[in-house]
This record gives sequence, C-alpha cells and structure tokens, in this order.
Amino acid sequence: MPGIALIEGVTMALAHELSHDESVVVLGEDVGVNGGVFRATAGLQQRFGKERVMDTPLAEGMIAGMSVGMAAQGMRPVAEMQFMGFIYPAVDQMISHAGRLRHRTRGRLSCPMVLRAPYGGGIHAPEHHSESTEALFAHIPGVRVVIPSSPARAYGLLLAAIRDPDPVVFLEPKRIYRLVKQEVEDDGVALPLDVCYILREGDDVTVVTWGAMTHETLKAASELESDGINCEVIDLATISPLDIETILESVEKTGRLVIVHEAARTCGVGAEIAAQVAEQALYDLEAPIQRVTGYDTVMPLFRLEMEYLPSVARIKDAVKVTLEE
Amino acid sequence: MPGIALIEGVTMALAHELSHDESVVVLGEDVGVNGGVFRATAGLQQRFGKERVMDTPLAEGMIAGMSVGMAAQGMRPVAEMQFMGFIYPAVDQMISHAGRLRHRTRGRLSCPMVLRAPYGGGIHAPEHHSESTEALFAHIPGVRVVIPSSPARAYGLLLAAIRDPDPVVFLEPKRIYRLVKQEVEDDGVALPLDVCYILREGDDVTVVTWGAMTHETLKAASELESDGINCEVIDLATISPLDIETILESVEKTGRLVIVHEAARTCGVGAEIAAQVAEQALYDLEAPIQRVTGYDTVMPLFRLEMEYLPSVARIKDAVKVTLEE
Amino acid sequence: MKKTVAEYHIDYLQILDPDGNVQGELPAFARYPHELINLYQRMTLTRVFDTKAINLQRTGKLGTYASSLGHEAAHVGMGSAMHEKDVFAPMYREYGAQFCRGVKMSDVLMYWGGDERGNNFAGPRQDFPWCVPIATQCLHAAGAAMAMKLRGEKRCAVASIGDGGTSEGAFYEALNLAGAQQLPVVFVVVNNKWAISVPLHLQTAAKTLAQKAIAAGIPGIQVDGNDVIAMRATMEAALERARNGGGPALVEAVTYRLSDHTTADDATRYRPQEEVDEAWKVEPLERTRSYLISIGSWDDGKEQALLADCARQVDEAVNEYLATDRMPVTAMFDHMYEELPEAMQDQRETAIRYDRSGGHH
Amino acid sequence: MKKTVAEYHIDYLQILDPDGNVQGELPAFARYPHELINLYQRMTLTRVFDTKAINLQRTGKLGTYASSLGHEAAHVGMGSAMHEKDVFAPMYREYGAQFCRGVKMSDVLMYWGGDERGNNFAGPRQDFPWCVPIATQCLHAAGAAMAMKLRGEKRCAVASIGDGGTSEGAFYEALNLAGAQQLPVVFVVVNNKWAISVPLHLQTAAKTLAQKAIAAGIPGIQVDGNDVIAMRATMEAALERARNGGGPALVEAVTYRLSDHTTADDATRYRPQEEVDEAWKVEPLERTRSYLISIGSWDDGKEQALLADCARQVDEAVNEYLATDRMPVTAMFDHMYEELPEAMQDQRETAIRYDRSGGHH
Ligand SMILES: Cc1ncc(C[n+]2csc(CCOP(=O)(O)OP(=O)(O)O)c2C)c(N)n1
Ligand SMILES: Cc1ncc(C[n+]2csc(CCOP(=O)(O)OP(=O)(O)O)c2C)c(N)n1
Ligand SMILES: [Mg+2]
Ligand SMILES: [Mg+2]
Repeated sequence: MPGIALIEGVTMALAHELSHDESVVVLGEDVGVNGGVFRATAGLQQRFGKERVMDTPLAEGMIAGMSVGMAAQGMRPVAEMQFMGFIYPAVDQMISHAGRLRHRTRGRLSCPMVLRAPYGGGIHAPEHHSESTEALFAHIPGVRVVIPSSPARAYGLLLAAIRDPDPVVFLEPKRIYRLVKQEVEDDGVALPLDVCYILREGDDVTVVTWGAMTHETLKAASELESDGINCEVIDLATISPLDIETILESVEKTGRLVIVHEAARTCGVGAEIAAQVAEQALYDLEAPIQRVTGYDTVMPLFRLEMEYLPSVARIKDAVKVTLEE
Repeated sequence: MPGIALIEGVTMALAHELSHDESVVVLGEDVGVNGGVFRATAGLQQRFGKERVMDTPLAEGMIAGMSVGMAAQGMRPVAEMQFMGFIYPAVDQMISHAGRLRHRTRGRLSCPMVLRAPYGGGIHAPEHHSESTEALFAHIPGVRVVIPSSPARAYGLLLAAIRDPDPVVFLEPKRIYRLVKQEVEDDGVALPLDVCYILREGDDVTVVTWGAMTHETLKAASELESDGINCEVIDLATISPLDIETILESVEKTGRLVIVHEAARTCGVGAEIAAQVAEQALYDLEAPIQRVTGYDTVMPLFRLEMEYLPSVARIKDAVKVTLEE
Repeated sequence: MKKTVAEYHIDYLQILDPDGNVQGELPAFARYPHELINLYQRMTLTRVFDTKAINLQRTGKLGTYASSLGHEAAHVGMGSAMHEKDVFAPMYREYGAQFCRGVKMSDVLMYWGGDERGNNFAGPRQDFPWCVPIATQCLHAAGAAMAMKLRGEKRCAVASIGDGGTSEGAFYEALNLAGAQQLPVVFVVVNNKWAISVPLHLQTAAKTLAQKAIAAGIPGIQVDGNDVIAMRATMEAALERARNGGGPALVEAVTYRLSDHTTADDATRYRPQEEVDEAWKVEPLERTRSYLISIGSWDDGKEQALLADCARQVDEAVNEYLATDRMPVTAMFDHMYEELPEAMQDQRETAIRYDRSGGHH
Repeated sequence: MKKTVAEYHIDYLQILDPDGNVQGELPAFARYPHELINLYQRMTLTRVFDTKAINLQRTGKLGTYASSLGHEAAHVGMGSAMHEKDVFAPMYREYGAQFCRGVKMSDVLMYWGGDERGNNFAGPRQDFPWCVPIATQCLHAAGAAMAMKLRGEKRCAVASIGDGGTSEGAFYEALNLAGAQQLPVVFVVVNNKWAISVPLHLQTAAKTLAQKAIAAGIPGIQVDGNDVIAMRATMEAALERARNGGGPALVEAVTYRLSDHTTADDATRYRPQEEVDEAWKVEPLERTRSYLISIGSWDDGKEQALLADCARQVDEAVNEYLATDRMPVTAMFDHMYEELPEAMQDQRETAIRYDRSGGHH
C-alpha cells in the first residue's frame, strides 16, 4: 500500500463518505471538474456526478447558508471554503444558525454540516491566502473546530466530522498538505473527535500545538533531544471543545507548558489553553507558560511570512526558557 | 448640571464630534429620524441634517464596507450596528479591510472608522439581541475594541474612538444604558484608549471586568467588603490592545485574580488576560485564576438569560475561592 | 452599434380591489365560497391573536412582540397555498402563514415570551424556526430546496422576507443560487413599505421589489398583498411550478405595516398618521368580508360567531402559554450538541449550583 | 387583473467588430487616430508586461500572478476614461486600467512578489489597493463615492469585478446602496466567462450580467469588452454622468480570459481548447490594429517599434523589482496602527530577535 499525503487523506475520506452515505454532498467553489484549487476533491465529481459534487456560485455566505438548509433537511453537506481568508462571509451563518439550530429548536432540527477550509501560511501564497483564524470559530458555541496534522488524522477526523451530528469547521493545514506520506487504509474507521493526540512522549516539557505547527514542533523536539530535553508533543486536533484533561495530565508530569500556534497571539486558542492550565493546574506549573505564536499583525505578504510564522528556533528557545526556571 | 445616562454620553459625544469635525458622519439602520432603536442618535439628524446622520439600507456588511471606503477618503464614519447579534456580516470587512488598509498600503490609506454596537444581555430582548462576542474582534489585528461602562467613559472613550486614526469597534453595554446617571461635562475632552480604569482600589483580590459586568462586580465587591474582603476592580475599557501592565501591577499587589465577563468562556477575552498573567506574573499568583463568565452555550432566550449571565453570587464565590488558597 | 439583448417586465396582480370588487377573472379556488371563508377566518384569527399578543406585552406578560397587523392577506395567502410537505423559512411575523401550517398560537407566545420551546413546532416539523437575522433564512430555504431537488422530491420551500431585507446580500445570493440551480423555492418579499423607521425609497432605487428577480434570471411578480385571492393564486401557481421542476420565483406582496415595528417601537416618531390612515382604507380583511357579503356568504351573525370563536381559541393559547413554567437551567446545555461534550460538564454543574430559581421554575 | 408596472431592457454596444470594422457611428474621441493609437499602445504594453510576468513566475522570480491576457480592451477602456481625481477600486488583474492611472509595472510585480509596497502607489494615491476578497471592493467604491457626494465633489469612483464576483452579496449591496443614494460610482463587471473553473451558466441564470443593475434600479449596459472604443465610450458617458450628479451605472464588459486563472491554475483541466481558440478570434488587440491600419495610422514598422519600446519599459520595471530588497522584519509592525500600541512592542522585539535574514534583507 503506497503512502498518501494529508490532502489525499481528505480526498479519500470524502470519497468514502460519498460512497457509503447518500446524504453526503460535497459543494463549493471549483470543487467539481477542477477538483478544488488544491485538488482535495480531485476526481470526485467524475466519480459521483454533478449532483453529489457540486460547483456553487461564488459566495461563501451562500455556501454556508445553503449548507445549513440542506443539513436541516437531513443531508450532510461538506462545503469547501477555498481559503480560510474567504471564510468570513460565512461567519454569520455559522454563529447565527449552524451552531444553534439544534438548541433553538430544542432538537427538532439539527445541522450536521462540515465547513472545510485550507488554512495557514508558509506556501508563498497571495494576500489573504495564509490566514489562521481558528480562534474565531472556537468561540462559537455549538460548532466544533477540528484540525488534522497527518494523513491518517486527515482521513479519520474528516470521517468523524462528516458523521458528527453537529456542525464542524474542519481546517486543513495547507503547508503540510503534501509534506509527508503515510500509509492509511481506506477502512472507513473514524478517529475520535474531542480528544488530543500525543505525538511524542516526554517528561520535561509539554508542548501543545496543532496543524502545520506540529511539524515545526516535532522538529524542535527532536533537536532538543540532543540537548537532553524530552518534550511531550500534543496535537490538539479538536480545537473546540478542548480536551484539557490530556493536557493537564501531561503538565502534571512535566510541570512545564509551551503552546505553539501560527495564529495571532491575542485571543488565540493558545490563550484558552494557558488560561485553563493556569486555573486548574497552577500548582503543577514549575515555570511560566510560554506561547510561541504569530504576531498580532496582519499576516504579511510572503516575502516576510516566514518571519511571522513560529520557527523551530523560537520553539526551542521557549522550551528552554521554561526549563531555566 | 443634571446627570446623564451612558447612552446620553454616547449621544453627546456624537453630537460633539459632528459639531467640531465635518469629516464625521453618523450612519446606520434607523439612526436618522428615529434616532436609533435605543435612541443613541436621538435628535442628531434633526440637528445635523440627513447627510451627516444617515439612514442606510439594511445591510451590515454594506455599512462596514462603505465605511471603509469613506474612511479611506479621509472621512470619519461612525457606523451603528443595530445589535451585536447582527454584526457578523460586517466581520469580513473588518478583518479583511478595516484592520489592514493602513498596513497593506504602507500607510498610504488608513481607516479611521468606528463601528458602534449595543451588546450584552439582561434586558429581556428577543433572540440574537443579547450577544457578547467582543473576543472575535479582539482577535482581529489592527482593530481596536473599546467598551465603556459609565456615562463619562462612554463620552470620553467615544470621542477618543472617533478621533483615533485607526478603526475601532465600540461596544455599548445596553443593560446599563440607563442604569445610572452621572454629571458629564460636554467639554470635548477624550479619555485615553489602550488603558484600564481602576474603579475601586483594594488589596485582597484583583477583579478584572468590563461593560455591564462592572456593575455586578462592584456590587459583589461592596458586599464582600462587609466580609472584610477588599477587591480591586479594574475596568478593562480597551479590550484590545490590552493594558496588561495595570493588571499585572494590581496582581502583584493582591496575588489573586478573578476575571468576569458575560461572553462565552472558551476563547473569551478572559482567557487572554489569564494567559498573560500566568505567563508574566506566575510567581505573584497565590491562588489559581478564576473566570466567571457566560457559558459555552447559546445565549438563551430571556426566560433563562439571567441564569446565563454571571451573577453577584457567582462573582463573590469566585473571589472567596481565590482567598481560600 | 447598440442593440437590445434582453427585455423584461414586471406585472402586478390584483383580483379583489379595496372595495371588495373582483377585477378580472376569479381563480378556480376562489369560486368556492367556503375556500374564501376559510381564508377570511384565518385572517381574522391572526388579527385577533395579534391584538391579544400586544395586550400581553403591554401588561408585562410577553416580551417584545412583532405585530402582523395588516399583513394578514399576504401571510395567509402564502401559507394556505403551501402543501404540508413543503418547507417554510419565515422571518418573524408571518403568523398567518404559520397557523395555516400548524404552528400553534402558544408557540408564538412561547417564542416572544423568551422560551426556545416556541420553536419546537409540533406541527410543521421541518419548517425553519423564526429567523431574526434578516435575510439569512432565504439561504436556508434555498438549501432545503437543494435537498429536495437532489432527492427528486416533489416538494418546495418558501422563504419570506421584508422590503428592508432585500438590501441584504444574503437575499440576492439566495435568489441567484435558486436561479443557477433551478431550485424549487419561492421567495416572498412582504413589502410593507417600512423597515422599522426606514421607508422603502431609502432602501432601494428599484421601482418594484419584484424586479430584483431579474438579477437572478428568475420570474418576479408583484401582487396586491392585501388581496388574499391574488396572493393565494399567485403563490399556488409559483409553488406548483416549483414542485414540478419549473424553478424558483419571486413574489412581491405589496402591503402595509399598520402597527409599530414591534412593541418596542413607536412609529409615530417617524411616520405620518395620514399615511397610516390611508393604508387602513386598503387593508385586507374588510375587502374580503365585503366580497363575501356581496356574494351572500357572510353576515353579521357569522362575523360575531367567528370573533367569539377566535377569542376563545386565543384565550386557550394564552392560558397554555401562561401555564408553562420556564425550563430548568440545564436546558441551556441541552441540545447544544447531540451529546454534551465532556468539556462543558463543569459549566453545567455551575449553572445548576447558581440556579436563581432555586430549582423551582 | 394583471397589469405591467415596470419594463426594462438591456442594450449591447459594439463599435469595432472582431475584424476591425466600425459598426455604426464612431464616438468623438475615436475620430482622433492618436487617441486610438494611445489606447492600442497601452493595450500592447499591458500584454507585453503580462507575458513577462508569467515568465518571471515560471522562473521562480515572482509568486502567483493573475494574468490579464484578453482583458486589455476592457481594462484600458475603463482606465483611460477615468480622470486622475477619480478613484479606482480594482480587483486583482486590471493592470491595463491601473497603468492608465499611474500605477507602475514594478508595483504590480512587488505585489505579486509578496511585498506590500506594491500597494503603495506613487501614482493614484487615493486608489484602493488590489482586492483579493471578491466583491468587497464594490463597497469601498460606493463608500468613496458617498464621501465625494457628501463633499459635493465632481469626481467619481469606479469598481471592477468579475462575472464570478457578481454572485457575492456584497456586489448587490453596493449596487443597491449606489442606487438608493444616487452615488457617483460606476461598477464594471468584467465578464470573462469563467470564475477559475466555474463557467458563467453555473454562476447565474441571468441572461446578462448588466441586468443585475435592474435589481438596484440603476442603468445597466452590456458592452463588447474586447472593443476598446465601445468600452471607452461607454465608460466616459457613465463617468461623466456620475460626476455630474446623474447617479451610478453598471457596465458589463463581455470578454474572455485567454489565460489560466492565475499561474497556479491549469485551465486545460476544465476548459475545452476549442473555446479558447474561438475566443482568440475576437481578442481585443488585433481588431484595434486592423482598424488603425485600415485608416492608415499604423504599420509594421510602428508595431515593431512599439513592441521594442514595451519590452524596454517592462525590462526596466522588472529590474527595479528584482533590485528591491525585502523589507525588514519590523515592517510587519509598521503601519499596523498609526502608532504601535505598547502591548505589541514585545512582539516586535521578538521578531527582530528571530529575524531569519539575520538583519540582512
Ligand atoms: C441582520 C439584521 N440586521 C438588523 C436587524 C434589526 N432589525 C429587525 S427588523 C428590522 C427591519 C426589517 O424590515 P423589513 O425587512 O422591511 O421587515 P418588516 O419588519 O418590515 O416586516 C431590523 C433592521 C436584524 N434583525 N437583522
Ligand atoms: C471571497 C472570495 N472567495 C474566493 C476567492 C478565491 N478566488 C479567487 S479568484 C476567484 C474567481 C473569480 O472569478 P471572477 O469573479 O469571474 O473574476 P476573474 O478571476 O475571472 O477575473 C476565486 C473563487 C476569493 N479571492 N475571494
Ligand atoms: Mg418592511
Ligand atoms: Mg471571470
């Protein structure tokens, strides 16, 4: 079995669900013949037809809103936002409807939709194409936010997201869409949502991260190993709701916490993790928490984007700082 | 001089700027003849005419986008969103344009606009009328978020927001629009942005809050005083960028921190404050930080809204918990 | 060289004029008096309910309430034309349409009384709940219609929206999608001339709201929204067409908001009384009654009996509403997700601990 | 009874047909050969620049680039009709229009080369920068026009948008606002038949995009967007009208995207080559050249000289671009606010500390 890349994990999950659940429909801009601008839906329209894999008019609010309507009718729309930078017209539908349809109708209607979007920097893309604003969605009640960081998790978590009876924002770290290949069986087995994945065990410092930053973090961790520092690297995977238990257990062991994300720092998801650890495990902490994040600036155009994104060097230094205390 | 209410502070500031700066224009839904659904713009159109105080078509994205366009032309639009629950169509313009126009043109164009919205619960309003989602805006680079909690601060901070050369989201706690009256001179003196206001000094516990929750918090603080507990109550006032120095100084003194906000807990602004204190003042903390917040649920319809909103009892208990350690 | 490449026109339909005279030919259903009586009864019930709801609000027994006064023909015309299996995505004041579909008066009261259970219609289980964020419901209707189309069902969706709502981008997006995909959906613009305090001419330069359909390449028609016969006939035709693969349509119902915007509004601040007086002259109930009387199908006795019956039904609904305890605090957490995430259990416990009702609802 | 209450039609204007023959009467400006030569030169420069930019991208010296191949007449027609004091809110490929306004070729390269300084036009200081979030620029143009109207200035704003962009709500909102407030703004829909891989018929059921204007109650006209004379004439008329209080307009320029969507796209995946071949037969440059030759104003020598001159100008721009060092890391913080908030100073220091260029740009 040849390995597949993260983006192929996405395609495989979509194909699997399209095959096995006729209520699943894939829709979005350019997802049809073109197979998506990143090719995440490559071949799907050819295989499942224009009604199951549908090119929509160009309007993200519309895509989200029609998905709510379809989901309320019992379908499982999996809608693509071409880039996270274009997801904002969909915010209204997500916060005003998707996240509350079940609640406000006391369970009469529900909204099993998935909103997929490639996100994050590092591929020298044009303006507005390198955004990481998962925190905005993590603050929306009733909406899950899920981010895979490997081909297997792309496959397993997307299956889970599509099958989840509630709305999921599924963000795909495009910088690692094709970074590594991994053998993933197309067995239709979903991975659990709402839990972190421990990517590497260690007992000196806990490093929590997600998306493309898992790779920078793992690189930092392996470099730190030569300095005799053992990092426990945790992939958050489900950004909201947060599996704080896994993180607390790890911090209880290590006494030190570094959080790495590429989104802007202020009110990023890192703040929530830091806050919960400070609230619930203050006495476990042997050093102040460190956040290694994007800056509170606009994501710059690509000549400077690598300066914006957390680097291995920054992550390593942050880990070391926590150990200096 | 008779006292004025918070909402009258808003009106007075708008009138003052309309009188003194001809680039200021007030616009929004029903802000004209009707003077706004809360009467924040009452009398302004009559006084300044239909071109300066303008009823727009019903479209929040449009209002934000046209404000960006006007601001780029050197005007100072002060746009009203009728309720914060209807602000979401404006998110795209705020994040994609308002917050970055200056940056992406290297200072060639700028965006001195204000987006005003009444926000928060507690007045038995219909669905979608009781939202507190300031955290979404606090995560947007280049956009200031300001919340007044008294008539004087409504006046002084709104003057500052209008005069600020960059975009400001100005959120008005409608629950206290008319709660107290205060003498405020119409002297055109702005209050500083980007700083907290200490509403009450104390050395046992620091309680940080903003908006309508300042009142619940002050009530809690005065009740706690009878128990011999002295709270220092800090009004955040500018939600973003954060004046963490004032908070750190206070925590250095008290060793204890309670954060109170009515927004949902996860990824709320309280998380950012807690994170920064945990990072920068870990060793000052004598007890875990407590957050007293709205729940990660939809803001319920009004029969239950008081159950959702932090109560004096919850605030008092949180303060006491920090003192038990 | 200039040449004309496309031509459009907008028609206006009125059958029952303000004096109750029939203009042109009656549609089939309207030739049966009992059908018209049924519509008249529904309109009357809606109005009696409306008066009562406003009273409840004034006496502190209901929250802010959006009156439907004057919209009865538009609403009942639309609702009565729908089939049970169709799906309705309303805004917030189309009670007349919703009652036709089985929504209960007590649901309306629960909703405006601050209780989510008002949205849990026992009746039309698939209808969308009231929708306050203006225009967003149009996309839901289009999405529901897309589901129907994909499944090959002979049903359709209906969304209603106000004149003010036609300024929102979501409205056009829905229309355009419906056209591009030829969805079985009908959009009804209830043009009551005002969006709170904003008159139509500040909202748009379009001469009619029906012509907004032209932008989407779909049929648009303007109807006298105070004429329940024209309204019902137009809707029936549009719905039948949609159900049978004929594609979407836009119906503009021209009516007038005779009341304040909601009970929280005071329209005298921005609207001349003369305009309201003029609008009363063309309101929907009287013309229907006149016509029914003219064909010998209605009289004072029937009117009195109807009013009494409506009052009784409304009272029952009010009593049901007033007798309903508030939900327990845990209701905030119920239905947030199919299953409450572990991460929220703590919060639920906090809510129980601080229950201000002390557990008594 | 049905009556027609509104009637509309959409005209299509073509003056120079694909063979370079004049249809109907020439507008005033087009009677001066030097004016037409000027337009032809601008179109040619734009195309030469385009070819070069694509090469730069292919050789790793430029990021993703959006070609303007085939749009030259639409863009130059629009840009040349504007006055300096007007304001342009472009999308991302209207170089032909922007060069008319003083934007430099090196600005375009800087922008697609990943450097914000490309947006800092030395030329049209008040023009909006390139706008990637589709349709949002329409509201900026409307807002700028509102500022002009309020100040009583005799200027106007122009926004351009693609066929795909007309599906976004923001587009309709801008049109509707412009109509309601009679703003001095002209919207140009550059209909190049494709939105990346999505053909027009999946985008909308509207027969023309010009008719979207009807929804807003403003004039709409369709123009042969490959005919620079028709384009320029239509824009001049619309702009003049707007500047003089006549209100907004919508111009649909029918053209074709002869290139891939951007250099990141491969149009052969979704578009038949025959369609592209057909489109080449009606492209804008050749017909203009044919006409100029037919009136004796152009010849091979002039063509060669022009191409050489264009190549020289483009090379200069490329050199200027390639010679520009990246900005220092602190540039991320510059211009975030007029003054950097205290709260961000730390972050700025971190960025300096971790500067991957080691301070060398
Ligand atoms: C997106 C949004 N913006 C603003 C509001 C506040 N609001 C409620 S009703 C209304 C006016 C609606 O007018 P119209 O669409 O004509 O409907 P009508 O109330 O007249 O039936 C406004 C502005 C809202 N509910 N949603
Ligand atoms: C809001 C938004 N959604 C999606 C995109 C991604 N995108 C870039 S160009 C494009 C197609 C635009 O087509 P059209 O409007 O016809 O303009 P053209 O590129 O053909 O000139 C899309 C979908 C975007 N830039 N902005
Ligand atoms: Mg209305
Ligand atoms: Mg196009």
